[in-house]
Amino acid sequence: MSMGSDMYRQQILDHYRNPRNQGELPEPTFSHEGYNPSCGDELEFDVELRDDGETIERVAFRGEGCAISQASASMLSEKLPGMTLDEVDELDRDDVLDMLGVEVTPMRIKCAVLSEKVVQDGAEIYAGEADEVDQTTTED
Amino acid sequence: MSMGSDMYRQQILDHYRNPRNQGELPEPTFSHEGYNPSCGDELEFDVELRDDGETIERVAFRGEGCAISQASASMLSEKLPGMTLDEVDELDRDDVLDMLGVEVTPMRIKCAVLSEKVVQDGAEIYAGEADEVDQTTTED
Amino acid sequence: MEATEQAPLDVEAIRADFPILEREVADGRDLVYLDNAATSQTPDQVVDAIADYYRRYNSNVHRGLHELSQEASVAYEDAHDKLAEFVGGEDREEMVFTKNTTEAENLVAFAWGLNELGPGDEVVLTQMEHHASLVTWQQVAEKTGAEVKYIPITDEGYLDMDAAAEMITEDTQLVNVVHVSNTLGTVNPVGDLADIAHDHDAFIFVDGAQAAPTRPVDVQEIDADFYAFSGHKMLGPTGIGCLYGKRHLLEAMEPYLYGGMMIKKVTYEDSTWNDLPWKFEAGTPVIAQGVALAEAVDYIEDVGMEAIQAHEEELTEYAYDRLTETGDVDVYGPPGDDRGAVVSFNVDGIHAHDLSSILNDYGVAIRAGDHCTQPLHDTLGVAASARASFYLYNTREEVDALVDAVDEARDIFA
Amino acid sequence: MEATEQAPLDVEAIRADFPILEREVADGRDLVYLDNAATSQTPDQVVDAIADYYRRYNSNVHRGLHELSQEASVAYEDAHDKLAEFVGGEDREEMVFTKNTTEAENLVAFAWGLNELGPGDEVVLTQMEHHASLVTWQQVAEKTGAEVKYIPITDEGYLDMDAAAEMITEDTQLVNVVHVSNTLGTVNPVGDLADIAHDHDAFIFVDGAQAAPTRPVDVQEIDADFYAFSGHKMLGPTGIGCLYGKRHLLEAMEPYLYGGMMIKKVTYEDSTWNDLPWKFEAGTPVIAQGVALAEAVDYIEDVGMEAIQAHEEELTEYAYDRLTETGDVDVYGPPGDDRGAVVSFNVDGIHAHDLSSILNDYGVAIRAGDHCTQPLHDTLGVAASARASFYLYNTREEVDALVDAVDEARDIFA
Ligand SMILES: Cc1ncc(COP(=O)(O)O)c(C=O)c1O
Ligand SMILES: Cc1ncc(COP(=O)(O)O)c(C=O)c1O
Repeated sequence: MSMGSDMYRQQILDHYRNPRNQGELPEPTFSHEGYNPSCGDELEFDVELRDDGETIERVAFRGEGCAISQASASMLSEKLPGMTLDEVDELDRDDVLDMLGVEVTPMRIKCAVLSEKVVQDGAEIYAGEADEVDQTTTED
Repeated sequence: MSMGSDMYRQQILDHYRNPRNQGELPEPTFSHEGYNPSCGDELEFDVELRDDGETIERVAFRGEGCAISQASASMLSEKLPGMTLDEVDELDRDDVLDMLGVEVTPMRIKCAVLSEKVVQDGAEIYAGEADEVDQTTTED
Repeated sequence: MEATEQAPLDVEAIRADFPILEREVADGRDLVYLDNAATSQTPDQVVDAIADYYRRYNSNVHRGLHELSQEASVAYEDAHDKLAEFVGGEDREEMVFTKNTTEAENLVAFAWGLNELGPGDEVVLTQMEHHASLVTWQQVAEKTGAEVKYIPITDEGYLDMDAAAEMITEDTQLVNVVHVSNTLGTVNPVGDLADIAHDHDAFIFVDGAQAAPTRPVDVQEIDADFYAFSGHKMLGPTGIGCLYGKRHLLEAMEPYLYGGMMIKKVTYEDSTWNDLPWKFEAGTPVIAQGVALAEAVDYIEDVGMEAIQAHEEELTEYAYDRLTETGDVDVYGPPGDDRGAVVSFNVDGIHAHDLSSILNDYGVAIRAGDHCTQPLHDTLGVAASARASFYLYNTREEVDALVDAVDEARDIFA
Repeated sequence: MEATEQAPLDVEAIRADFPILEREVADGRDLVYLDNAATSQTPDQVVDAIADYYRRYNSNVHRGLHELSQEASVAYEDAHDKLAEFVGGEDREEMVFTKNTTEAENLVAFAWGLNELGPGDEVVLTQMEHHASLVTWQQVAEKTGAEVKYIPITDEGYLDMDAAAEMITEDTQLVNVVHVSNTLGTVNPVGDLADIAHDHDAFIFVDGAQAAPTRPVDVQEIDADFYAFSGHKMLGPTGIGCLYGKRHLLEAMEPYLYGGMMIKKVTYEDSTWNDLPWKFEAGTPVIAQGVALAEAVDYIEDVGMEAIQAHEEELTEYAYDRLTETGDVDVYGPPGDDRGAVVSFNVDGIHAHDLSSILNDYGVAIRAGDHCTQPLHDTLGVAASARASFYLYNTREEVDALVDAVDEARDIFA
């Protein structure tokens, strides 16, 4: 089992303390929020698409929670602009863990992937491929 | 632990096959019935008191069930006439087991004591010392 | 011994895993344990799994963020997957752990029945239902104004399927049927009943307490909406039962008990519910029991369920034949070659409880009573019966011991 | 060490009974288990009692007439007596075994609450109730039209007893109060609350999940109508909880779940109920768990409950003092010398879950989250807290390990 302290590398702590793209977008194409019951983490993402209706122009997020969930949201917010919704859809757990660059202990995976799930669910709801849900949750 | 087969001595089997005082009394002073859920044994006793309102003149019983419960009822029906209700009240488990004259295994004690409990409860209800209950039961 | 496709069980090797079978009872008699329909014995592997849990990774689940909690959580969740798979369910989301089969019945009765049933609705049971379902639906019907009907049995102890086809109507909301009767041994055509129920938009709840331990079960093949069974009857521990439910039904259902673990968000005003299956598991769950039951499934699968079934069928038929050699024994239910591994009977002139007391003296443990099917016994016209039931570790010699002990009882009561 | 009347615990000898405490976690660290309020560890004596049950006398209870069944029945019934006595109840008839504390709450909520509550009735809880009672009574209120009120807490984490005296009125049907808060550590004046409740003809349900394992409890002295606790928090197994109830209340109550064992007579039309406590235990009960829990009580009584309490109070005060040495830790609840053995806290700038991950690396197992008191955490103004909780086998050195690990976390997040 990997050491939990390894999760708290400088990069993570930096994103936690100084989150990038924190705030709201004035005219988001869609917004979606999510909740991780196991840590009580909350995240809300605003996404603005380009005119092609496909490609992400900008994102912003607001949130509260543990360092892993908040740093993951911040790092993801830097990675999303320029990606298409299809590409977002293809992101998986490993991409997120690669992005974080640390070994996440099994107990904390849900914190790490919350941001990805929120954006994916928001995109699916926007595209009409999923039913409207108020909130994405990771299972407790 | 005593041997269960020891329970089935000739005397018990004789009372089981030829129950004494089986039937109904024409004018019972009181009647009461009981049930033993663990074997499904059922017994109903009629009791006729002498004019002193104290002493048992005659009893009769009807019942269905295992050999132990039915033999116990039959033997008790021979023992009761002449006893006062106070004496009946003082009967306890040991008296019944003495009367049976065999070692009753713990699993079958409820069968053995059902007859005694039925008569005691009937007497108490008659004397107004206990609430009216339809049926005496040994705990399952 | 004839060549069979199915390799026969190595019963001697199996018995070595069950130290209790070496026990002496009744002042020195070898135990002959034939009360398996009440509860099965527990192999060392399962007992060791319990001990290992407490000695190595006992912890509350889902709640801590420490390593013990992680290990316990993974083991407990995996146990759900294993038990779901064991009866052909998809995954843990279709598998709720309860206390026993009885609680599984009550879960659906409370979470679905009390909320959905009303006057004009009907719940169709069978005359051979166990009290677990019979009393439960009877009381839910009483509370909701719904009506309970019972599919009758034939003289041979089969369900009267013509009657079933008539009794299940548009008014039927649920059919609850025992898969294998714990009294008659009847193996009911649950797939056919599911079809009839579904034709009338009714759900079917299959009580698998006697079936899941003794034969391969596939809820998808049956098309069961709910399927319940107990750990303690399939080499597992007491204190755990299983409720399989189709995902969309469980999702649509209200919760059952309230408390921690089954919630998502709680305020002083209101609460929202957790995902499946946790929505139905309130409070600290049956962690050690889940782990142990998964181990019991491993044991059964190592031995092979088909081999277990074949072994039981052979013993059951043998017991049926031997018990009916003399003319004074009534065996209830279908013929010996078409039943589950239970044989309920009465010997002329001997009350079942007297019989079982005498049998106990010869080391033979059977059950006597109504086997939690009182109304069925009324239908059979008897207050009680004796029941011998077999499992993978039983032998033909044990059947002989049963028959010999019945002979002794005959002698005593002659 | 000062001379005390109470002989101190021989913690080293006690630890030898708990092999899990020798475990290493996180790549070679000694386990420091401080998550006892979630679940306690299980001594060898209890594990052995479980193994002995399965290896020697496993059987269904009340049902067979054979020797195994007799032995299991006696052991299971005696366990009820022992647990009744453990909290000052009279005998088995006042002691129902459930799955956990949560089910005990639901039992009373279903069997009494759903049947007796209606519009205009009030159930008074406290702001520090566990989800087990809070969610349960909230939902029962919603179903019945009754109203739930919460006795507020003071800044120090005590119950506001003036508010309690005002909130409990003639409309109050039940007061449900946690004896020792699993988050704040507050030891509530349950006897006083019982008096207030009874003055208004209301019942009182005391949630003793944290109290029964850690201090002498006497339900008659408290005059509690109901008192609930969990086996897994007091050295016992998972899968068993206890509900003490006053005999006349349990007698008057409707049953809870339906099925075998809880009935007396059953027909296709109707059923009657068994005597206490079996009326509330439907289906095959938690037999092995009952036997094991009785063994846990023996263990606790051998060590001595007063000694356990004294040991815990000492550790708790020490932990409180050490954690608050630096100025950056908020501890919730009363002062360190007036609380149960739980210390919930937050360190400035470190989320409780990050803290617990780091602590885990140092072998220290604590819980982080809302501890099933989400609304209380809202009241405290935090989403989560870290919680260390102690039991008889913990040591001052383990408290030091906790404090050192918190320091490491500070360094990382500095
Ligand atoms: C105060 C309190 N009440 C109730 C419970 C619920 O106990 P269980 O999860 O065993 O049902 C707990 C423990 O989680 C508790 O600490
Ligand atoms: C057919 C059947 N259904 C239900 C049950 C109830 O099982 P449990 O007592 O484990 O709840 C049993 C066993 O007693 C059974 O044989």
